[in-house]
Amino acid sequence: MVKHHLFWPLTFLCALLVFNLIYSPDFFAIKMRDGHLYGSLIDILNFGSPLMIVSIGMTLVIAATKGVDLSVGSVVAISGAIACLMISHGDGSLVSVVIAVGTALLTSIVLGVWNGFLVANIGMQPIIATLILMVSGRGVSQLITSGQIITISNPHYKFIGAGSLLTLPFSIFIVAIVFLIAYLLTRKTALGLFIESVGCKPTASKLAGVKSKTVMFFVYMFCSLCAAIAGLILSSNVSSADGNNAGLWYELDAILAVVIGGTALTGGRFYLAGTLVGALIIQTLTTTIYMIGVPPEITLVVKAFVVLIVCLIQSESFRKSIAFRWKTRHYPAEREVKQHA
Amino acid sequence: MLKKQHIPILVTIGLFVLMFAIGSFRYTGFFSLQVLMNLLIDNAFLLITAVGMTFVIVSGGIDLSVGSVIALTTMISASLVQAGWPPGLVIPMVLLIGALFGWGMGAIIHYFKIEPFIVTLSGMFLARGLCYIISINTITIDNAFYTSVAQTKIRLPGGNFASISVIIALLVVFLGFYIAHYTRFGRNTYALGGSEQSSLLMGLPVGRTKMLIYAFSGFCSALAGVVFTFYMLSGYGLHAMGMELDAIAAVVIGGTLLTGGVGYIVGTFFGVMIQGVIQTIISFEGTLSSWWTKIVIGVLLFMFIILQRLLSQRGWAQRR
Amino acid sequence: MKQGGPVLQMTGIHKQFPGVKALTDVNFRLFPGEVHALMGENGAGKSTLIKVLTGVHSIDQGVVEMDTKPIKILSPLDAQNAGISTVYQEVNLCSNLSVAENIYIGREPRRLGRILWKKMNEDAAQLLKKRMNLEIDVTQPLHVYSVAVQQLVAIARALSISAKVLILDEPTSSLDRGEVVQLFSVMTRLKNEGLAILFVTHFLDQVYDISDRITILRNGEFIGEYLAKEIPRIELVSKMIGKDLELLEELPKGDAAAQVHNEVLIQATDFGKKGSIEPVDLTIHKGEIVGLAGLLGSGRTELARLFFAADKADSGEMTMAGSSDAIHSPRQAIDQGIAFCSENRKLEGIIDDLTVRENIILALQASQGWFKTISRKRQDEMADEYIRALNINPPNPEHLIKNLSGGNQQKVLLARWLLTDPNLLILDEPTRGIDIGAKAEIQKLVLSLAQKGMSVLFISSELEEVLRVSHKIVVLRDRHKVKEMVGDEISQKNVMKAIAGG
Amino acid sequence: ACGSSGDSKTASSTSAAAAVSPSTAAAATAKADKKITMGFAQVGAESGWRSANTKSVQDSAKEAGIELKFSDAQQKQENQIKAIRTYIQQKVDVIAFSPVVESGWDTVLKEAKDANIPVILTDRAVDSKDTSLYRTFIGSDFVEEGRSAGKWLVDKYKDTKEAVNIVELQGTTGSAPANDRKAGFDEIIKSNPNLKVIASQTGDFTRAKGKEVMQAFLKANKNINVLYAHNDDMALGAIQAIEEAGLKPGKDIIIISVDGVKDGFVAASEGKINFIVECNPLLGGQLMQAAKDVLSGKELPKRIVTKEGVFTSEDAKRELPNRQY
Ligand SMILES: Nc1ncnc2c1ncn2[C@@H]1O[C@H](COP(=O)(O)OP(=O)(O)OP(=O)(O)O)[C@@H](O)[C@H]1O
Ligand SMILES: Nc1ncnc2c1ncn2[C@@H]1O[C@H](COP(=O)(O)OP(=O)(O)OP(=O)(O)O)[C@@H](O)[C@H]1O
Ligand SMILES: [Mg+2]
Ligand SMILES: [Mg+2]
Repeated sequence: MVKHHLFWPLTFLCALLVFNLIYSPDFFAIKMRDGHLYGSLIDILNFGSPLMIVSIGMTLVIAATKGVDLSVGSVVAISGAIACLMISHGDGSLVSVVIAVGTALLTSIVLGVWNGFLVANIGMQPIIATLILMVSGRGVSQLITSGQIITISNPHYKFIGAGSLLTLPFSIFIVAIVFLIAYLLTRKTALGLFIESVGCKPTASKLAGVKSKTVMFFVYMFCSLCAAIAGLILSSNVSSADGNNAGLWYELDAILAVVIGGTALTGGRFYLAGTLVGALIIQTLTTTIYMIGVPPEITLVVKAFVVLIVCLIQSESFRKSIAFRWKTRHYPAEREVKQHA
Repeated sequence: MLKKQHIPILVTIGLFVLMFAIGSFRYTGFFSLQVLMNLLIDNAFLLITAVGMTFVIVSGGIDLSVGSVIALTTMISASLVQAGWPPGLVIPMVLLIGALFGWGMGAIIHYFKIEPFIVTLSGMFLARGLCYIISINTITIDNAFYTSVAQTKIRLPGGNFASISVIIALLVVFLGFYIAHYTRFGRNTYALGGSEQSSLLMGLPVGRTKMLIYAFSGFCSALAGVVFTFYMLSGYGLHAMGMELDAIAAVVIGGTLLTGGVGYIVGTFFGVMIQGVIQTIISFEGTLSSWWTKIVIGVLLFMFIILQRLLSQRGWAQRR
Repeated sequence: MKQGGPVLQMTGIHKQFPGVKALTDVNFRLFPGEVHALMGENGAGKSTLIKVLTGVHSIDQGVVEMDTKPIKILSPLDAQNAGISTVYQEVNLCSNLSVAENIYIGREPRRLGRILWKKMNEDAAQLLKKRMNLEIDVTQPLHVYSVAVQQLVAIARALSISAKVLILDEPTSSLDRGEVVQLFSVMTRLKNEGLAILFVTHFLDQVYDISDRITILRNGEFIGEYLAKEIPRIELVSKMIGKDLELLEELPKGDAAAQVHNEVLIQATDFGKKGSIEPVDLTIHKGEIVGLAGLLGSGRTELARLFFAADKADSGEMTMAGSSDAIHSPRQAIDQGIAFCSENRKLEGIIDDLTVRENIILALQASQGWFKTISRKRQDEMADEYIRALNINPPNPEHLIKNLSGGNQQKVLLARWLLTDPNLLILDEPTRGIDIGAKAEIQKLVLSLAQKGMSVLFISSELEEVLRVSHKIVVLRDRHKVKEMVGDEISQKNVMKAIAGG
Repeated sequence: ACGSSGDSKTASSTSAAAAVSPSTAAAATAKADKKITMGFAQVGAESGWRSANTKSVQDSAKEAGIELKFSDAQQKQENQIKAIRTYIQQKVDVIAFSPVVESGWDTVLKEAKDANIPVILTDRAVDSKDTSLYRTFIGSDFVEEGRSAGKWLVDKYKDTKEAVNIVELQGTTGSAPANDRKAGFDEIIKSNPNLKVIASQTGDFTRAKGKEVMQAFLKANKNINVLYAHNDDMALGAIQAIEEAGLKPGKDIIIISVDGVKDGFVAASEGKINFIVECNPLLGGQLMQAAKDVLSGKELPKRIVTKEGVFTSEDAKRELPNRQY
């Protein structure tokens, strides 16, 4: 069981939750309020859902391209901005909301195609290709909102990020659906195999007949779409679109979640469930910091150590070196080879 | 002797010249030595950081902590100098701290086999957090040495001038070039980026090289921090926010592959210059709103990379 | 010849990998001034023995002594410092560095810490010319050269390190006869200078040509140590495989004319690419095995890659019977029923992080697209079928391919392409690094596939092999097609004459 | 109420500018032949407040017939310095900028001074010892804003005996408005030992973060009486969190915020925000006037304080129709 890739991330998540429980005994308390559940755990799931969704998309990008998608934050902002702008001009009916949401999602797919085009067809390095959209996308979202915050009050739209279904926040269901789709697409069709092979060795995969360009297009499109969904949840949760700040630094958190979940940045094998756990760890950590009242000045230091500890615990070499602390001062080359063979 | 692998560099330089020429035709006051000098003055710290970053990226890693280390350096320098420490002690000390910080990250990366991205991300949080622990306010430096270095103008013909930081930055670029091409450490860095496994099997000191690379990057960031301190005459926890992306972008624009093994210090130099020119053009244009600024930066970057690729033909940026 | 004790002695070596016992109580001795062949089937543990010796892997149990003193080697660097110079089985060089650097990196000539590039390049060029008879531009990055050249460079690197022990793990697997002769003359000279050489190969002829002593491994176990002149071939082979084997001398090629259909499968006219292969005319019939013969760098691989559209031809055209679609990418080639098993298995073949099963089904699944997924059950069946047919070891489809021995990786790749049931199978050095038993199996397999109507383009550096299987032989020299022969024309003498340019 | 916009003041100072001494007037007309060019180095577009500020500057420049060279520094001081250098290079007539931070401007301002280009600061001062480096500073005082918020609170609870639990939503850690608004507030509430800040966390000036942090506050602390938010957006996010927790913002929890953007006023007029300290972004008119004055050689005071008001819910209801941003 210790061998399973989810073992250490899950252990850490539990440790974090237990720590919270010790700190504030009613951390696990969940109450019923106005027909929906209310409590810290629910908050973690609710606020963590956009990150979970973006991370799922990011997982596929990292796995297939050995690169990252830096533009997710901007796409988050753009989709929220488009949806809110259209809703603020619309008549507030359900149809107009659906149209607005649809437009936002479609736009994000176009943006994904753009990223995919730059990486797969032009052959740009992923980080630069997506940096272009990261920079200019932020500009586009501000252009859409004219640099202001668009506030809307539309119950249909609000449902996406702040509504509840079966007493649970609706956003959790969106996460479940996105995860399920990603899971089915990659594990029940051959797509997962193709992503892993392209990510591991592009030349060899191409010679084996894998359509690596199509795979890259797909992962960028999917990642953009995920980012857009996250953007809708975020903006709907606060009933407003903030072109300037929505999704700022999201790319870093998403990448962090992916890596904590066990997927290597060097591409190849990926673990969707691990990514979800990674995102939950990050969100729980954030909530913990707020709950126990860490002063903002040292928040970053705390975060730095926690991230390092999570990764150290996952590192086999570290665990071994703890186990025989003084016996093995040397690290045989074997492990290095295993890592990079 | 013109070699195939030098074409991308030449193309990059050519495009830089082209952009500068376009700027000169379009805007009055653009075509002058001083604008060129300002590019160097205003980007000296970025240049220094990017040289360190080039080594890291060539070795197949990445260093996200550079911006924070710069901020930390300004913060430590400012607080110590204001507390009355002599600059002659403070500067070597912060350089040492930077190098040790980098070395520490390198050691974790090497011994515990954790992705550089994550380790240096923690480093980024940590260094930034340490700044806030020192103070969340800005600390102004009014030390005579710092102000005189900051305001010394190196006169050039025609009323133009450069700053001491420019000299430092150019020295670092030269040093980086020398180290990359004429020392074992430099060549080992390239080998490491080509294939870590092969380097190991060829009997290269993989671990030591790796730690040295991150130490060097940390040292460069700290040096950039010193230059930044000259530039700003203050320490502040929010200084150099997001600089890591600028540095990475400069390195990659200069033709270095993020997957490692291929890279050019000269390319990095022009990568920084190109980013500077794009910014200068936008400032000279002076009619763009905040959002259009961002969009245009993206578009210019895009056009540049497309041209660079078209002109240097067969995908040199192709990932293997 | 040998005075005193062994320079290197390994006793009671054990090595366990997760799930695989790679070495069990292995002993090995190496004397100065001898060439010692390490023999065994694919996966017997030869490479592993070498890797534990040089500190790539740690030793679970056992003692290594050098000059009768126990030593601990923790990394290849330690090994190098202890006087052991190694060429590993897969080419382990940095393809982004220049040829000269690959030879000298870590030991560059320096003055005051400054690398003397000029001297290094000159030394490298001279070393390659003198020792390997190879005249290439040493300032070019290594990846522009073919695998064979890379292998020569790796050997040159090892030779240039003045050491007490030289280890060569299958150095000859992609070298042609001339190169091998060249290498052997160098080895003989070094041996006479007192160097101890450990040599791994699957070619029995080479073993008897050069080695003084033979150690045999089977399934990770030590079988015995013999003097080469005292153990006959048959005995050697039966000790290696653990049972008697009737060595196949003559393969039933059958009546070539009767077998080969008159139906043309592929017609290439004026087909070529500037800088890599001059325009070639070639016809491949259905069920025909076309062998490509030539020296290193004669352009065989290049021609094969053009057929698969791995490289793009810039002159002429190739048409496939029954289809008018042009082929622009490997993917289209696969759709048209072409399969290409590359000579560079490390870079262009295996997908390291995937399992054996996934590597086997990859090409078939890719041609079927995303949604026509092969069910897991079918996958397991297919994997098991080929693991059995090709005797892949360990027979576990869920093993990561990067943990397989070199020869077994090659078999997996073969399985990948056989599974797609192509009309034209291009095999570039398919038997590279494969043991004699399996090699015979593969040759038989190729013949039987042809009998069933599959056309094969067969490339091998081992001329005998090409002669044995081919219905038609095309000889390339200096990137030109110089001769094509069929039926009775085919003979070793004729082919050699064409290769040499007579 | 005291929410006069910058424009009304512009009108009054225009008449003042007419009364200039003959010699400077000549210089002014000489300059006036040529259109005035102003280089304006904006911090960025990080908030709605900032965008309104930018728009005000751009619109006023057009109105005043001044050619504006605008650049956006994306919240980075180094970019702002670069932009100022290019303005010097372009030989603009006057340079204006909103410093990201107070420190670090001496070098570039000296260059401007050497090139004889007057500099006007907006929104925030610089801490140079050498005050000749800039002509005037137009803008608000973040510490004062914090004080105003504190004063209202102290006043409100002056008779209360039991402890008042305050939670604080800070702006971006380390940023000047966050530091100063916190400092000013703390300075004042010190006077009443009953007023206790029981939790303080950064909400990055955004609604989403404001909501998230407030939600955690509500779970971790049973008894919150007052919320002090460093800007309206965080307050608006927090209001949502409070409502979702089944409490009444403005009643169960007293809310104080800074800025006075339109959405804030809407919330205040609904009684959800009890007190808003205004921070006026509409500095454009004053800035253009100051530029003209400087170029015509007029002496300007070293500091021009923008008129900024404080609003209770009732004031807000009245003022709401006049809000433009
Ligand atoms: N890193 C590893 N992890 C797990 N198993 C391994 C690893 N390396 C080798 N093995 C296993 O050890 C056994 C011996 O492999 P080795 O490479 O030594 O064979 P070999 O004799 O060199 O064969 P070949 O002739 O095919 O090169 C094989 O069964 C192989 O699968
Ligand atoms: N002996 C050599 N001298 C110089 N260059 C060589 C030599 N051998 C190979 N090369 C280089 O390697 C490249 C690849 O050749 P290619 O792979 O087509 O050869 P091949 O006939 O398949 O032989 P092999 O695969 O056995 O090396 C050639 O283009 C050439 O540049
Ligand atoms: Mg082997
Ligand atoms: Mg070949």
